[in-house]
Amino acid sequence: MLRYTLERTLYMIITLWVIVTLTFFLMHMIPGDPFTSEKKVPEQIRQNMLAKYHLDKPLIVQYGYYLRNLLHGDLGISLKYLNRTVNEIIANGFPASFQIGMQSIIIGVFLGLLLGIVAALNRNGFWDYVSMILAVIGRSVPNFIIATLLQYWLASKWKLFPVSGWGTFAHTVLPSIALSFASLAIISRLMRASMLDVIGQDYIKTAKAKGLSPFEIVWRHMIRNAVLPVITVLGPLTAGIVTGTFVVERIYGIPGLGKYYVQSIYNNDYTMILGTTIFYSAILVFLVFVVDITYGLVDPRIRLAKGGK
Amino acid sequence: MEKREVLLEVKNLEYSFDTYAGEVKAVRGVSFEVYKGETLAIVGESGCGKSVTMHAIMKLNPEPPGRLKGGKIIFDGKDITNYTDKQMQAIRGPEIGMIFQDPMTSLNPTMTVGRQIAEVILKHEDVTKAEAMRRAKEMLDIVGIPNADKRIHQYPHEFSGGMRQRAMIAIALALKPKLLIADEPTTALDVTIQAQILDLMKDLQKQFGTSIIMITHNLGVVADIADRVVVMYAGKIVERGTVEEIFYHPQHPYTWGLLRSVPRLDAKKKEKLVPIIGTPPDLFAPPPGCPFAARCDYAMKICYEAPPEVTVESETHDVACWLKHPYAPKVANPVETGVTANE
Amino acid sequence: MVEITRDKFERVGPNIEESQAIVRPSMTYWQDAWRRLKMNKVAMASLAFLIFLGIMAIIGPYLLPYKYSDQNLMMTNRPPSAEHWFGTDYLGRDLFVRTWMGARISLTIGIAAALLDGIIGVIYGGISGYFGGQVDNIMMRIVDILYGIPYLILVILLMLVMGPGVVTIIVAMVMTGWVGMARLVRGQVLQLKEQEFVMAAKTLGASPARIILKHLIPNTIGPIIVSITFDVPAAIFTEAFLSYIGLGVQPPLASWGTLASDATNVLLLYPYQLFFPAFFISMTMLSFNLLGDGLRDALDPRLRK
Amino acid sequence: ATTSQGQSEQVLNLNLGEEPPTLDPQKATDEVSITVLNAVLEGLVRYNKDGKIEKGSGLAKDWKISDDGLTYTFYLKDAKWSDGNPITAYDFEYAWKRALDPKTGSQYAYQLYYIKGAEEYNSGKGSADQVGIKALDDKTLQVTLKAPAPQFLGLTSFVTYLPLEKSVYEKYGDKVGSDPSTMVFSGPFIIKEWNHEQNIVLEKNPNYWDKDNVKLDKINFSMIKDNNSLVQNYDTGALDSIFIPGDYIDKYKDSPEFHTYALATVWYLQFNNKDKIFKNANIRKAFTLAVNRELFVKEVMKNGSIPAEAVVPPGIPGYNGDFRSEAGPGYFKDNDVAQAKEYLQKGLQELGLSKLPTIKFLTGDSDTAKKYSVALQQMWNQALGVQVEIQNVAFKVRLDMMDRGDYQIVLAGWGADYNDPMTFLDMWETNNGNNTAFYSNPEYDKLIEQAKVNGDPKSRVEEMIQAEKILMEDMPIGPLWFQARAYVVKPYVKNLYFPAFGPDWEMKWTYIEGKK
Amino acid sequence: MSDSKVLLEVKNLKKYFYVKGGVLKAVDDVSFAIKKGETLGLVGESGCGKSTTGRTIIGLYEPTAGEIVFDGEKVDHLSYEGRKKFARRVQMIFQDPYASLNPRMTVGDIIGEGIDIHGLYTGKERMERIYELLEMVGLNREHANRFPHEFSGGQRQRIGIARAMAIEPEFIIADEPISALDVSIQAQIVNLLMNLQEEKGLTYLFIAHDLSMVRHISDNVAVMYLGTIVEMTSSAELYANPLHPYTQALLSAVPIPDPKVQKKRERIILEGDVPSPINPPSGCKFRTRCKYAMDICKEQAPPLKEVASGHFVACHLFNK
Ligand SMILES: Nc1ncnc2c1ncn2[C@@H]1O[C@H](COP(=O)(O)OP(=O)(O)OP(=O)(O)O)[C@@H](O)[C@H]1O
Ligand SMILES: Nc1ncnc2c1ncn2[C@@H]1O[C@H](COP(=O)(O)OP(=O)(O)OP(=O)(O)O)[C@@H](O)[C@H]1O
Ligand SMILES: [Mg+2]
Ligand SMILES: [Mg+2]
Ligand code: NI
Repeated sequence: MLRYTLERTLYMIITLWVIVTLTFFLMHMIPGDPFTSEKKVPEQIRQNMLAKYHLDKPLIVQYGYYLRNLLHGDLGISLKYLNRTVNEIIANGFPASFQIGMQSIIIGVFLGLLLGIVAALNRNGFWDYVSMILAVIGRSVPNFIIATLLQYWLASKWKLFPVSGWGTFAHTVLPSIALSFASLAIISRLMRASMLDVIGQDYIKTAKAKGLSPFEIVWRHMIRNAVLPVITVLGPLTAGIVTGTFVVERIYGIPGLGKYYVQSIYNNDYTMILGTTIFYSAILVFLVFVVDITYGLVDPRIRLAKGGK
Repeated sequence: MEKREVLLEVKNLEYSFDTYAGEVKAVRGVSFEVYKGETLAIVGESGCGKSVTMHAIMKLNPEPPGRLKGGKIIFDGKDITNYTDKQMQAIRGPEIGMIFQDPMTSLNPTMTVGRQIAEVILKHEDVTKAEAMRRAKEMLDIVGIPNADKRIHQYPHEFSGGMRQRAMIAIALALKPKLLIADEPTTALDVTIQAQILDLMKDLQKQFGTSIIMITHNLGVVADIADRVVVMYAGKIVERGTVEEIFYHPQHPYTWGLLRSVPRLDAKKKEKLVPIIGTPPDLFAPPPGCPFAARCDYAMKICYEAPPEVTVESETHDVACWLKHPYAPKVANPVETGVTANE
Repeated sequence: MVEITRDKFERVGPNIEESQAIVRPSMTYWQDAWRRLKMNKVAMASLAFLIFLGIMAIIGPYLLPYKYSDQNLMMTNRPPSAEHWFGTDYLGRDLFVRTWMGARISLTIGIAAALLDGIIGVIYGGISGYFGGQVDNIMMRIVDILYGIPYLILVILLMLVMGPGVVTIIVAMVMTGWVGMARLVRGQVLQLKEQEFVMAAKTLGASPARIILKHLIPNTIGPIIVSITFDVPAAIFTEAFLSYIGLGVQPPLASWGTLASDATNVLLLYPYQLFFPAFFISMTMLSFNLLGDGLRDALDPRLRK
Repeated sequence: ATTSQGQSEQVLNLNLGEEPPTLDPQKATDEVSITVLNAVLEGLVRYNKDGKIEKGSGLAKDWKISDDGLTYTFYLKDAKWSDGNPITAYDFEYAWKRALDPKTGSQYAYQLYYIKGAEEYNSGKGSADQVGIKALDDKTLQVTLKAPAPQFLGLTSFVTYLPLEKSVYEKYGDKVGSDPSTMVFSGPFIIKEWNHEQNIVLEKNPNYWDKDNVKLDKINFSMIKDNNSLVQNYDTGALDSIFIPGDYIDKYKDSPEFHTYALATVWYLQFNNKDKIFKNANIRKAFTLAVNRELFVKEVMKNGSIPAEAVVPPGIPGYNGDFRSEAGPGYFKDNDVAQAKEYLQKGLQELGLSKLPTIKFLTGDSDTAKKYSVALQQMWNQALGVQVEIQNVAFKVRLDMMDRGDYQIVLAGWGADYNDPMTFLDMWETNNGNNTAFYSNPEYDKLIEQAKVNGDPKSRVEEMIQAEKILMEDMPIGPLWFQARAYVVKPYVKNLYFPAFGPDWEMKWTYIEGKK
Repeated sequence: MSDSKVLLEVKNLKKYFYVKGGVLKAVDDVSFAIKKGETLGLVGESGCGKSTTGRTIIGLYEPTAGEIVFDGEKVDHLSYEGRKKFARRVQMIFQDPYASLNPRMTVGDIIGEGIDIHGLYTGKERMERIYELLEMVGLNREHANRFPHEFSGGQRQRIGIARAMAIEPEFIIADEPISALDVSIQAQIVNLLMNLQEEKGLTYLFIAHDLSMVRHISDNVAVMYLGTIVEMTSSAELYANPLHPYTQALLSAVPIPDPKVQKKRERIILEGDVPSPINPPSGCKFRTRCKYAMDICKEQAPPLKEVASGHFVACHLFNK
């Protein structure tokens, strides 16, 4: 187990390093620098600013500086939010993104599994189509539309929730729902497919031959086996969501991380670009790792294979 | 042979599947009975409807596309033909246990073996969890798995194939059902393991007095374990009788063919195998006459036109073949029976 | 009832022909799949709707006497009427014409991106899966890394190199879109290459190229097609997102994505402007998804009967 | 909400739109930061309700300007920082020199280049001591300019000129302005809370010298970016005033809460004067004249912007009043299609072309930029029959393309840095960094240089009028409109001012009355 | 026949798989020879390395060690070209009649694939050849345009045989070609294989776990246990006089289709299962299930020794 963890960690670090390196050089290919603005400043001032943030050095030297700081866990100073460090900004934005993300994942997983199970059990029946249509609508309406509509009806019209903002639980409800649609759709479709797979398995026949009721069969024998493929997608899905989504955060005015993934690139906020990239990738590889471990917990066959006898 | 108590009676069972191309008549009028404490073997080529028949008894066929078209199933005096799924739940397990062909896939990979055994006990008997686990352990002991107290906490993948099949038997017999249906329980296993499992089944039958329906392709297995044999072909029974009758006085050309196409390990010399030519008919469009006619060396015109009637050979032995008709030419049994081959 | 006479008991022997005959009608894989697809009403309805969309994308823009770019600043933001069936937008452009123009662009983008994803993904995944081992390991790490690099940087750089436009958007979509397909094909190939028919081809002396092309890929075609049908709506969706952040098609061209994102800006005022693009995006995605589901069932060999 | 006495709570809710990048006055460059800083810091002067400067309106109770217009001496009030310490001239000297210190990396340091020795120090060629800023004592600050600059007085209210307490600078260094705890306040309000990306809460500053005139107890700034959110927040009463997002003007334009005001900003077509087609003045004129500004501002913009046929917006002071009225309303006729066609013919002849190739029109990627560009595209197409291709690109990409001259026409705007026509004119000098039209006319350059050093207000304005006229004859840029902004404000909000440049709002005198 | 020349010789063949948890010695030092026109049966329990042996010989796996000599030429580690040439002489028939035919190809194309790869015939000739092959295995020409899923198991296995025969090999490795089939069909296939052998003088390596069929078709039989051969001799000798305790147990476990005989038989029941090939027992690998196990069995692996003329056995009991 330890060996396995170490090996995985090494892989993760190498992957992250390559991502950082490529991103570093790619982002410098985008025209402009953090300080270009509509109104030109005298060349000398630009030089002063570039020098202050070490942007006047050759790229390779900047890259060296960056890696050195990175090794010390320092992601540098944002070049747009001039006196805030990237670490601070991420630490500040992540909790909101995380809360919304987790809530939406919980909704998505819960409802998604439910819909998937119901659909599979009623294959080609009424509930199958209901769940499919719900799921597909959830996935097919772009989330800027979903989020806006939810806001309009539930907040503006019926005044059930605040229109936007942050602070109380009520503020988190609409964004969580808006975000959950996509995961709900994916999970319910996957769950349906894998339930159908499991339904055909011999051990379900065995369970039936034991005289178990349909409910007992579903609950004890199908769900656990069917949930495996769902777990695999949960890693990337969660990573994508807890690190925030730009659209929903923007519409609901949530102080999350999402906007930085988009804006830092428009602003040529180099440190921020790299910071968010590293953060996102790290969460992603970490979650994939967690998912692998969870997978083992759910599926004993894998647990043993990896532990080594 | 003295009259024994009938445990299961299947009368004229007809079962079909509705597929795109039309109706697949998987079982076309099958009747047999199982006596208390005996072992009935059902043999026949793949696809001839053995499993469908058994699944129809247990109501395990997917419906739709499956559909019971006719016939009666009487188990232990009760007519269970039209039992609902709910009613069947009380039959499955405590009354009839079932073992499937592939022990690798018949156990739930994510549940410990112990729990899978205990589950059936918990479902049907009012016992505590701990008691059920204790009984599960006991069952593993009975089916001859060493270290049962450790093994009940393991998962199926930690068991070898033979052990899994033992675990399956433990599940099927946990409630000491009156009938055990074994659908090719040893086909997926090695001969050495097969021998272990067959011995085990014989042992347990003695111990519990369970009746067994044994489905198999392997005539050796039939010879080893069966009291009576039913030979099926294309959804119908072509011959049935005691094991001696079938092996030493087979009457149907299909049974002859089966017996002639297996080599015998104990034969002194290599005999020439006589295969049955061709393949069984597609049950999607079964021929109007005897389904075996097209592959039968002795086929007569009538065989292609009308289904043969059942001829009773003895109290225990009957056969469905036109050769038994008084008009038919007499044909000698071409099978050298085992005893003679051995000499 | 057949009459039983003595002469019927003449021995005629077996009928080899009949005992070998195959009674079921011969059907190729595709015929069978098509047959099963036809039985799936939902999938067929979806297909019909998609065909309708395709036709409308071609003729729709000519049904009203306006060009998609024609402005009428005196007629802005009008609700649907006999003159303008779907109403007009903030520049007085006819939304009916623009919606079908948008269908053209969105469907082009969706289908082209999905096909390209398919081609690249199949080749990449096929190679990675077939050769396995280190090759596979490295190729899959490359995929991970591609995933990690911020998508927007790639898009912006691409726009820079290629200039904004439909082609650029398609390329931008394909840039990371093929990864899913590659993973899928790789997984399938990893499974398939252990199958005995692949071994049989190897023992016949078949080259890797032959094995990949004749044996592996044809056997993944089902999942590939299904995945492509799911990729089309995904691409339309991504285009909508790119439109939302301002990287969509260049005005005055319209895609459903730009129409929807323009309309969300005035949602509270002119909700009907959002209705049409959102409706068509959703219906298209729904149709493609339902069709994909139907195809998956139809193409799944395990479900064959 | 109301207090128990039935009086309205003095709370104002406004939307900043985004997080201020920094509240370090010497580093802030953007409108959001400037708006917040203007509310919490006081400069030597503060524009009053009607946009005028008067003695005592800021921290300087009086000042003297030497006859040559080069030396300014400011006398400070007895005012206090929010921490209770007195505000001294040394704080100003420190802050201004800090802006010029190359190590600070202040982007707007050039706003202090009017001061003698400032540019040299900032570019590392001089030293801090040679800069013409000197605190004579606690309350007296003397500034020496390198040339007369009538706008200088106004500039002292500009963000880069706003000081914090010297000890705060010394304590927090680069962290100044990252958090309320790293700041002290001298303005009407103090920052109570700053929740990044979420909101900023201001409260009345009890140590403010003019606190009696400040009525508001609290200002909540939210940071909503989404248009629909914004509108709904206003409708539900969560915000007291918003700038109307372009598309929603129809929703409010008949409401009594609807207002517009002019910004000191001009929008124009900028032609690439080095381009092989747009080097031709007649072509440039054709494109300029072919636009129907009247229709455009009325039907596309709808926010009260006015058609521009000149460069300097109205409201910018001239010699004796408004520069615009002194120079005349415009230099050409709006929507003069016939004339435009003539110009086009002439231009084509001069270029030896029979027909214009497809023209590339560069704009930003915002929704409004797209909307405007499409409308213009259509007008050109209809009036001149030319094919125009729009290129919407990301902000920095557009700037880069403009710098490199990789464009033909670009839609651009320019807002005043200070209250003087010069802010709109000197950018078109030959080597000005902002002259990305690559326009060059020695005559124009000469007039601008003269005006810059001209101590005589009257002839100075004349020189500038002359320059604007030349500009409009050459037409390197084609003016389109003078920007206005539309907003809605709840009727219970009183005395909320919307300055033409600088901060979004002036809130010092605002109060709430009659809110239920 | 017995004096004909050796066609295939396998010397000290090893094939190890490097898997999670250690080295899996699937084939561990196996040697045997097959003379031209003869059949060697290879039997053993599931997982003992029979398929791996066959696949290594034909080049699907690289051998870890050892030599494979075919008709006097070394054929392990062949180049791609060499393998292609080798493929013309050696073919394989697979166990699973469902998995071994590409479901997307017509039967004609499946059979014709070898012809295409080696460019033997084209156009009309190719089709003629395919029809000929179909008829040879007892199918008819109409079947050429059908797809594998339309056939029954036995028919498919015949298609597999036709595919192998298409390039006229001299040597065929049959990897459990009948275990997935019905008894009645098994005999069809075995008879077909034997007829082909007679007609074309083929040589077989016949892998199976059905001892009665192996005996029926083989001249010699090798019994494998956990990657090694424990006994090898002519098939008559093996069944008449099995020496290795494992062989004895294996033979006694096969049920005989004769109720009187079978019900009287004394069976040697082997306890337990085959140990894991990753951590096989030391010394003699069979000792954990052997009732005659001695101390020496734990320490030393018994070599395969000739104890009587042409009868090889690897057991310490015969190692005096
Ligand atoms: N779910 C189903 N749908 C359609 N046809 C089915 C279904 N299940 C079984 N059949 C058909 O019923 C017939 C009998 O099948 P059955 O499984 O009973 O055969 P079997 O005798 O058990 O064969 P085997 O020895 O292969 O297990 C076959 O032709 C099969 O194709
Ligand atoms: N590609 C492989 N990678 C790892 N292990 C393998 C591989 N192929 C076979 N093995 C292992 O090698 C051992 C021998 O396998 P092999 O398939 O040769 O057995 P077999 O005798 O043919 O068994 P069966 O009768 O089940 O076909 C088994 O333990 C198997 O798990
Ligand atoms: Mg069966
Ligand atoms: Mg094998
Ligand atoms: Ni260090």
